[in-house]
Amino acid sequence: MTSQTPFYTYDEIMLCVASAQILDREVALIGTGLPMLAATLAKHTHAANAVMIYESGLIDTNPIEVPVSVADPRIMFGTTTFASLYSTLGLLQRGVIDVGFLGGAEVDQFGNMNATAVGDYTHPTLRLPGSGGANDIASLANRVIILMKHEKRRFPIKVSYNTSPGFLNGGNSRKEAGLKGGGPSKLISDLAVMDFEPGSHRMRVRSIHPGITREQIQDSTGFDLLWAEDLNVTTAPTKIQLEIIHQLDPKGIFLKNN
Amino acid sequence: MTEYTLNELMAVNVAHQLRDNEMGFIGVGTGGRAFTMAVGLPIVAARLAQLTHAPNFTVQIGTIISPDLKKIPREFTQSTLTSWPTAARIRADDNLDMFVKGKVDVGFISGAQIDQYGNLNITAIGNYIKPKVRLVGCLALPEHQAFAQRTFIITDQNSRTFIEKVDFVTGVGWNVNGKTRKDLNLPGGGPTFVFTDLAIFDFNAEGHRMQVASIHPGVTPSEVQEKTGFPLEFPKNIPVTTVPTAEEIRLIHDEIDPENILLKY
Amino acid sequence: MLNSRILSLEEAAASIPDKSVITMGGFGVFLQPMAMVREMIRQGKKDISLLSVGEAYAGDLLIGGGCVKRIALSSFGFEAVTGRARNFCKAVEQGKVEVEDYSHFSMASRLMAGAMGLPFAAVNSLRGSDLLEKIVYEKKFEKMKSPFSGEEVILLPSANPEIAIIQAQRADSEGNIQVFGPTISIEQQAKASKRVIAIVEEIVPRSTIQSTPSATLLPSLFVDTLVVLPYSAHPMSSYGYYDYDLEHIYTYTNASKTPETWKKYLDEYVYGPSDHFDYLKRIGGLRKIMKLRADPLLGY
Amino acid sequence: MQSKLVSVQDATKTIQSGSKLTIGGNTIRRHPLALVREIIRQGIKDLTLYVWVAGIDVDMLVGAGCVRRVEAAYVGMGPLGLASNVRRAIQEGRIEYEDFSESSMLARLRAAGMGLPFLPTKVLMGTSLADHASHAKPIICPFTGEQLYAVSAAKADVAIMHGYYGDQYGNIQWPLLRDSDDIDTVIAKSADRVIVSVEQIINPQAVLTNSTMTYIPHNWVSAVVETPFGAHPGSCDGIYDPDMKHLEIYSEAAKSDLTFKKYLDEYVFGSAEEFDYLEKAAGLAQLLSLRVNR
Repeated sequence: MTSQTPFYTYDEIMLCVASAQILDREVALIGTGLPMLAATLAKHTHAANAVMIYESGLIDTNPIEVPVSVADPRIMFGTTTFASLYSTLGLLQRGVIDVGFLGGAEVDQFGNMNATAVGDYTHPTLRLPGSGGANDIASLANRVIILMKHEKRRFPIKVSYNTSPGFLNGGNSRKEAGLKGGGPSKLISDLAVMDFEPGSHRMRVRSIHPGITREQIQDSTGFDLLWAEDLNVTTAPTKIQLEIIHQLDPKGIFLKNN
Repeated sequence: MTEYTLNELMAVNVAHQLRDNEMGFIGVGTGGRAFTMAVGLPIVAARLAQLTHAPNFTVQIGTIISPDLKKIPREFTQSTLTSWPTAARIRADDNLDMFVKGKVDVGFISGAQIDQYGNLNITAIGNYIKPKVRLVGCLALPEHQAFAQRTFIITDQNSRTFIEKVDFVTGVGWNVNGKTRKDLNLPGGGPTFVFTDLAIFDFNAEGHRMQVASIHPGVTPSEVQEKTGFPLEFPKNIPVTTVPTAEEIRLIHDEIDPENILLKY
Repeated sequence: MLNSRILSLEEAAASIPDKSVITMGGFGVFLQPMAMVREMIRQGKKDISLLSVGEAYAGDLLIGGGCVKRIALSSFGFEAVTGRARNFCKAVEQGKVEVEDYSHFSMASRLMAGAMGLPFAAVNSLRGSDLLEKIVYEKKFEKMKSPFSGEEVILLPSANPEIAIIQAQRADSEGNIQVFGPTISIEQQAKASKRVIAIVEEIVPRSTIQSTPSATLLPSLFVDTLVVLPYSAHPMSSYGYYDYDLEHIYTYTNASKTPETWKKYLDEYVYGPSDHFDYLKRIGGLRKIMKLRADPLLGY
Repeated sequence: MQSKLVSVQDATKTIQSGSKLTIGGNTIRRHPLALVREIIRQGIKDLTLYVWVAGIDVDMLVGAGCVRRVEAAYVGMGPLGLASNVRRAIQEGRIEYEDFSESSMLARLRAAGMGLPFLPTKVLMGTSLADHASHAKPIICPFTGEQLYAVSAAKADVAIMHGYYGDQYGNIQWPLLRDSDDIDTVIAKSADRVIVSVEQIINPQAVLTNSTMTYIPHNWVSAVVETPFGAHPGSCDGIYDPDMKHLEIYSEAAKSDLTFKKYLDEYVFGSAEEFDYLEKAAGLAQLLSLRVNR
């Protein structure tokens, strides 16, 4: 008997892949946006014992509804420790954060991200929110997971403002700059899952979401992508994952195209 | 001579009658003079007894058991009663069960009418069905007088309240229509004392009729009889009510009611 | 009791001079001093410098009210709600305000150093990023090798704002401030600042504070002015008291799309109301306030 | 569990004229006054009320002409003194009234809750209450031979009460700090149907892990209604104090039929729903000032 493939959107596959990046018993620092839903999903599925941390000062969160902000009271209920921003982000510098999540407006071929301004810094064409904890996570987390909508303008060859350092100019440059954390390990988009090739640290496609072509991915990217030799198809969301997502976000705050 | 108020005189004399290890039940009362007589004065008496001869006297106010009497609420409102530090708050139905079982030693009560046998009326003046003045009802006055080991009646005295026969027996004293408490199978000890602004009364051993126990300093026997609607029995040598000692007044002023909340009216 | 005193919202706002360097409490949709910001706009404050961590909504409103000249910040965004904080973004894009960017941790470290009375903070963030490269208005950092281990660290100047405006849940009348939920940067902001204005939902008896001392974030010795005003963080949340008002936040963010709609917003919700309760009436009154009340078990 | 959350209107619609009703709360505390006001608006008449220590709830229903008969241990306004509408109605012979003491009325409600026709009591012996009460009869204990009174079960068709918090299924919870001068659990058990208004509907998932605070379980309840400040102008223990300002207005109005009719026209009939009443009777600033400091 074959079970029917459940219907899902590309946002949902992105979310499920992101969720799978948090392993049980890991310590994860969760940024705002989609990662909040991914983390909550992980908590409700494979990573019940993972410790989720939010920069507003929340340690070990266990929400029953999805938050819209890293200081949403929805994540305060069920949290084991209330702390300060200084102390939660201080955990990064202490080296205890296994995985951090980032999103942004732009990401370049070496995984540097821009969340500050597009164009000239003092008179930008588009001003963005600014670093927040992004620079701290990018600099100091052991592993960084990036979530991005895959569009050409969001994937330039070089970001116009480097808010969150990835592998800087590639090669050894991240290490030479004295950055402590491991840098970006995965980039999950709505088209594919990418990593950064050891050595050159250029962005490399590892798996393609079901139904997406190589051409679509390259066309949506502003630089030449590397392709893994063992390139495969991304695992589709399970029925249980989708059910939980819809329970957590019944109003579609994150998954607006549902 | 120690200076004292009439309220203080009454409170001190109530206190003298409280015994160690007893439990006294005080209602939650209303406002003004009624509050002083039903709530304030009994609290002062109980606390004074605790500070002098009866350290283990237990106070229950409504469903609140053993509140911290060092922290008297400035006003007795809903929220101050709710947040008053106390050992226990029991359910109202549990509270009545304990009443009926006879666990209340001293009940502090009052009434709109009182007769020579200590029957009290707080229900209706005149004809019951179409009364001249309808009052509040019964509350737990019947329970007080049926089940408490002793009841202390505290009230102001005049010939309208002290009458030959009450219009409606809300709480039973010693005798109703010729039937004694025993005839009526009432387990409690009945009214023991009546404390008024003029005198203190108890009930004689034979007929259980109200008699003068002592008269407050400066009050004459004829004044007491004038303000009573039935003939009173006076002892041969009428005792004068015991006046407060300097220490008792100090305790009331400094320890028990420093902000004059309990005996204000 | 040191300098604590209870003032009205109007009096407290009047004590903030033009050109002040201020920092405001709150983060995301939580505990931002919104009523105070509305009053500051009504009083026409000018040339305020903001030293900000995450008080995006309060900051965006103050900028939209034309009170701000300069912003040192780590993030001004509306997260999953609507993304960009439009008044802030437009002001920067149009060059109407001066801006200086930090990361959260580096800004919180500057305040922490300020709170501890130290001249600088040392951090390991920022390296390799444009946060160290694109600097316009102030000297932001120095690199230094540790005299002990030889390891290189980034040094940042400590921050000591003139006034901290703190939103909290409750206090006693002496100004012992209790916060429920994460403490975000309130403690560092208050202790680093020269003067602290705190706005709370209610005054509770001192005995209540004494029975829950671990919730006291700021002892009264740090609090100069206390304002008591229910629902004063609206449309933001006050954990344990009320939820954020998503409906009004959308009204706000939609209004901030054009100068015309924004002017209307200010007229209706900032300049129009005769007082805070009139404001609450305009955002939906009793019905809305009852809807926003926190579930006593969930706290929101 | 099935949701029992309905509107005030739908909840009260189920109460027939001529019903026997019992009401929770005490004097001016935690009576379901939002439900009472809606009963008045809907013109429900001829009610028989079985109540314990009642107050403004009964006074308002009597003043609005909804009541034929009252059996009670007390009807009064606490610190504000007498319940004037009830007093006038009794003195003018407009309602039937039967007095009980606190424990004998409790016994009557308990008997109803236990499915018994009566319970024995010692309390009425010798009182005038016993002479006038059609629901109290002398009996002899078949075991000891002692004299007792039997009081009949006060079995109501509907109980209405105001709870603190409740979920949509009708699990009604206490707050952390409460007073306890009521017999709401007894009242809930005594009637065929139970309608509970609550200050606030709370999250059922959180109730599951806070179950010791549930004092009326969902299976006793037929309808639950959210009425913020639903006990106004009375109080709700630990959540808000009585609104003395409005209670004075009420007490003044209750002093004559004419002024009370004006009161009802203004505040009850003049308010299409409870939020309108609250705006008119108090307003947001006054209501928020009544909240009890936690």
